Amino acid sequence: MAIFIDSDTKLVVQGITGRDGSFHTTEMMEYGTQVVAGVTPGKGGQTFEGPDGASVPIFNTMDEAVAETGANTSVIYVPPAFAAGAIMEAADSGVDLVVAITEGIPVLDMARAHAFARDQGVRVLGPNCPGMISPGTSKVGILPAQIVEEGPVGVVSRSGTLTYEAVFALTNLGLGQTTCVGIGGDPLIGTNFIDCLEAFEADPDTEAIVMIGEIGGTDEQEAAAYVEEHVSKPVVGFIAGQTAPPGRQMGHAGAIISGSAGTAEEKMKAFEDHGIAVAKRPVDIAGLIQERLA
Amino acid sequence: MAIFIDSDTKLVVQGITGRDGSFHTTEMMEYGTQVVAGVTPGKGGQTFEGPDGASVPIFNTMDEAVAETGANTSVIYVPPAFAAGAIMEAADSGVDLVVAITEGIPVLDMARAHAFARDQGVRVLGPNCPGMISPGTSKVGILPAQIVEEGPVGVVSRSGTLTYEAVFALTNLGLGQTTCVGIGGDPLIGTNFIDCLEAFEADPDTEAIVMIGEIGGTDEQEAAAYVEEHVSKPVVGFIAGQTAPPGRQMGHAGAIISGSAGTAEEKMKAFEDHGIAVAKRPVDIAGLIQERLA
Amino acid sequence: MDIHEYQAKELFRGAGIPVPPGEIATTPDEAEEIAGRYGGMVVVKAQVHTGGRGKAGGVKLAKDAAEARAHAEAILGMDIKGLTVEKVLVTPGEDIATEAYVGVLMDRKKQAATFMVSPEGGVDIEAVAEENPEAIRKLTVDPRYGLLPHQAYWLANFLYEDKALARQATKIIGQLYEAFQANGCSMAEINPLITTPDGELKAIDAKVSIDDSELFRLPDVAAMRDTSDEPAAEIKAREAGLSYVKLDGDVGCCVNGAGLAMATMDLVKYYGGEPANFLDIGGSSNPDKVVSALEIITADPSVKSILFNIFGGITRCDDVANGLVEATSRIDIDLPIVIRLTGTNEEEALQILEDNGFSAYSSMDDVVEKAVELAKA
Amino acid sequence: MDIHEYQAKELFRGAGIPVPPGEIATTPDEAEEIAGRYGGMVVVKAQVHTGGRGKAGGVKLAKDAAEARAHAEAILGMDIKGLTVEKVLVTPGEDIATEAYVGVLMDRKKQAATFMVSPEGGVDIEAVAEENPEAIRKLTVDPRYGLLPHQAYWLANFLYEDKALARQATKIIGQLYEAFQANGCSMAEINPLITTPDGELKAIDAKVSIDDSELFRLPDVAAMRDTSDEPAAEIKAREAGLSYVKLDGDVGCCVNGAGLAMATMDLVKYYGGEPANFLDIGGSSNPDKVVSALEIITADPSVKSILFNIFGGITRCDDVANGLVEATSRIDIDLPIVIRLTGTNEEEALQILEDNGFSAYSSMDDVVEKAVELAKA
Repeated sequence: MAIFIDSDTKLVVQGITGRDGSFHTTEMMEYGTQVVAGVTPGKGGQTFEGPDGASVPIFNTMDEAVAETGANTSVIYVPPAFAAGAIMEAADSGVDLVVAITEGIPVLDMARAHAFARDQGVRVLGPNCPGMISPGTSKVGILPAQIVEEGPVGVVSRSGTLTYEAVFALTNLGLGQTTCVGIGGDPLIGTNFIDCLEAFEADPDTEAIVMIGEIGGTDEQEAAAYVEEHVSKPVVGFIAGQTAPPGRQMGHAGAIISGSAGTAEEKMKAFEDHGIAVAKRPVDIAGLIQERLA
Repeated sequence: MAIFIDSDTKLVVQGITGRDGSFHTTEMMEYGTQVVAGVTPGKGGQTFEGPDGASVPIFNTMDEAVAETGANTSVIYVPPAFAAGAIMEAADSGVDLVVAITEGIPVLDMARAHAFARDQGVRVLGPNCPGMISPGTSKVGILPAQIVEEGPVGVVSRSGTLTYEAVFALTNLGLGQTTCVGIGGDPLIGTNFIDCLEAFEADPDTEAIVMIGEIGGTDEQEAAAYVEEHVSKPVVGFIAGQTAPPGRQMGHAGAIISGSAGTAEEKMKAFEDHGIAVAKRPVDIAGLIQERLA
Repeated sequence: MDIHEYQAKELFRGAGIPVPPGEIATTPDEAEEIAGRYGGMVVVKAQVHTGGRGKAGGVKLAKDAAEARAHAEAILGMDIKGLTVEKVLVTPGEDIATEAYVGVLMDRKKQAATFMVSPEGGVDIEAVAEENPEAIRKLTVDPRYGLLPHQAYWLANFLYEDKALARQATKIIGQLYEAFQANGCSMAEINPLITTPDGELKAIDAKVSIDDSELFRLPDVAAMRDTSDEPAAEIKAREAGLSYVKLDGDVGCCVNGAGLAMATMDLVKYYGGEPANFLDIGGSSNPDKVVSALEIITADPSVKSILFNIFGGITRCDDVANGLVEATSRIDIDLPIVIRLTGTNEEEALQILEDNGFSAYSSMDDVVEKAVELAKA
Repeated sequence: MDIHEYQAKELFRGAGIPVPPGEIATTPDEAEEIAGRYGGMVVVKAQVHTGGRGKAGGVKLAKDAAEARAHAEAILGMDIKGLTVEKVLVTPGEDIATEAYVGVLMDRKKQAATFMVSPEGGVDIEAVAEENPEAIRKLTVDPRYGLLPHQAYWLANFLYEDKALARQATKIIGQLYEAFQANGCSMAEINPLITTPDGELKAIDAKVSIDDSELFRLPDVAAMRDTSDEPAAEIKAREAGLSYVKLDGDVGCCVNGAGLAMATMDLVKYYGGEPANFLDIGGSSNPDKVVSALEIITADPSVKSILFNIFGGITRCDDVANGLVEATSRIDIDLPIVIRLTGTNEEEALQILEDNGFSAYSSMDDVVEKAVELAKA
């Protein structure tokens, strides 16, 4: 078992003919993800040549792609100017889940796109996220497949490479993962910590959860309160950005301390107050999980 | 019992200081409607002097009016340019029901206002409607009170004076009404025949239903199909506009035969096909009801 | 309010839609002059508020200015479905590779603007809808979001397989939606939207209806009203705040309320007569309105009897009766008038009418029967 | 991107918000000339990207042109929170009856623009929110509908009891929302919005932040970027596509990924060191980026050691190692560099680094500890 994606995931790649889209489509297909269709307006009728002679039909619209292939998930590698439109097209097409990798989508566009997806009852992951991977079954996005392993730990994180660090440490200790989810570093994201915690709590195969946050916003604080009330499984947390100065954006558009709000201290305190073990260093995450699964 | 309004209705009048608003507020108060507040931006703090020394506080905003008085219904006598805005303000304020009397609201404004009200879960009656009356308890709108009588007949109609005609005939035969609802003559209306039929069916005091339609659109046809499937009480129907030429708007913005669609013949046939007794003349409505209640 | 093709094209141009040039002529001379300036083939098109102009001979291709003049001569003054052609549009002839249909109208059931597009353009879309519904793609626009880019493309993609054409059509569909919104339309259509042999899209015919309720805030659009082919009575009625539609019968009807007015017409028919008009005087008892109503009805030479049907609700019947008396004292009417007044203050009203020599009834059926009888007398 | 007060005022004027006139001076002469033209009292205001200008002495009232000159002389070149004042805004003094606060920002939790208004203007709104929260009214704007008229009025009505003032404020709030949307803002505020003794509303201070992701489609707004008070290193980093923030420590950090970069800085602190910077080189192994990163880090005189922390995922470690070798061959660096490379093709990468004389680590903790130790040496 896993959350959000698994062996039933039938994926459409929006922007499949672009540089990133084509590269990661091959990677996903190599991992075993069922990539059933690609969409690039104006390239309908062509095919994408994947690894091992596999080929993927390309459609002009999501509507056609879903009608022809029964796809249930979409991943978006579309340039920022068109990405919010692509998310809305996906949300309108009948898929249940839209994973938006694109970085740099205008926030005002995303406010509309998130509202639209909510109205359609469609889950959006991201944008500006690395996607997710359910080891052994499916990978949607850009997370490196070679560092993951099947196992009992659910991982949810706002950052990319820091997640790799944590996952790699888990794998090295023999602690595999049910699903690793990168929720993204943008100010407005479609799936937050609480959504993932709820799903991991409901997933019978997940035995412990790693939650990796960073400065900016209050998602981690709310997630901590949620954990205390609704999550029975052990949760280990980490917050990046203790040394970040206020008012400066640290790479991610959402990683910024506004006034005195959104500091790492505040978030770590919230974790501790609500019974979440806080790792001081990334390397400690795996150890704390190991203790709790012993 | 009655539908939509009764002795628990606590009404705010939007546009209470206008010519129509003030006149009909007095009429409604005289009938016994609990008019608890008025709203006119910029006139907050004043009072409206009603009949018999009763006075009604005026507020600048619906938000204040509802907060201060616990109003649950609003009626709108606001000029067309501002009426859609007033409907949205009402829908946003916590009332459950908004009765929009104003005629001539731009249809594009109403498309947005209806969507907004739906999003807030608020019922809109109208616009361009005479409102409704539950004899003996409450009147909201401009229906003349002196022609109604308490009794077992529910009346729903797209037109004003034609409804008076039918109601008057009912009253003259000793057939009183639970509620008389004028759903309005605009192309886009918030409450349609089916909504009213559903409510009358659920209302234990309503024993028979009069449904008065006119040319234009397909509401009557859909209502007829609904009656056959969901309404156990006898329904008598009437359609105005058998002699109306196609393509010409007959007074009401919504009363227009487009191409060959929306004719009186089509609607009368739908009534007959679905077991609704069709009155040939307005005066026959009361007789047909009497037969069915005998 | 319907506007003419050339006006609709102006609105479309304003939204950026590619529309060929065109000018209006009211005389054959003007048509010849315009055609001469364009050079080559032109189309001369009657500007009247009705469909079916082509079938009626109101649209003609001319190979040169002389022929354009001849066509204009034939078309100007022509009667199309009861409307006299006062103006023709002269526009260059276009090479047509394909014709499509693109339209948007307010859908009552969906409560939102709805697009219909079809690769079968240049023909009646209702006929296509009936005979070949799969040749039509429909899309309802959520008013909360407006037309989204992928929706416009989805429609365009149904019209054109070619990538470049689909891209142009996407843009045009977006512009049509903009024009629809900005001008308070209840309907806006391009029929046909053509492709030229060198792959350009052009809107060569345009049809637009405006929601009357929008006109107060759109003075430029309101100024497009052309009353030249509208019956004088309807213009007068609109100016007096009345709602009037001329019909073919001889019983003049004056009623308060649109539903009751239609029911009254129907009852005239039921009793073997034919209504001469629809006329809703509204809720007011203002004598000026009653005067205007009587003037309009009596100006119709086919009217043989006049029937008033008033249900006084909020309006007091005695007020209406006084209005009626005052109105009839202001104008001379030698047609029989029968009146039904009921509702609030009915008694007083009937007394006023009798005192002034009017037949007054309290039943709608009685008054209609009487009016029909008088019209036949 | 933050823009200056005078630029924010330009955007506000474009949306119709009443903003008093004002001109920019970069010399005392200019300030005197502008003040002379306005006549009477003027305000001389430092234009820097930070709050608290008033407290720092960067905003001064002048009774005449001579005093304006003197103030400009004092303010130009002044250091406010580490930023040098290069420009002052000279604007006529206003008679102030009341001061209010009106602001709108993107609310992360509500995922929508959210207004805050308060009749307590001219002060820090965060302080008001803490000390007197009932003096603030908030409203979230549904992006599907935009700001509705009744919502703008509801906010305005909280600020002013007077009908005429509330009406003006309703309009200004609508215009502020328009400016917010049209210019891709993440924050826009008027603080204070004043009333004059004769009942006029004016925005006498303005603050706007632009969402960086909007700049590609808003060239006019993008052109407002003022790098004059921005550290050269940050300008260079942005141009090279790097994300760089200068800090106070001595361990230069170069990391792929923002989260990992922050975690690396935190680990430097954990091991007793102080990070000199945040630097995210992104997912690319392009040697040009590595060169730029090294140039930026080595240009900081306080840096004592350089730490690379790369987690190769999609990026192959051997590519990065080659990039690093190439980069260091292009520029001379006499600081110690320690490198951690792990993930895809780690073995090959470590070999490349060793062959070129670099210390290579596979654990993040080891490399950070070493970098701290080297910085202290």
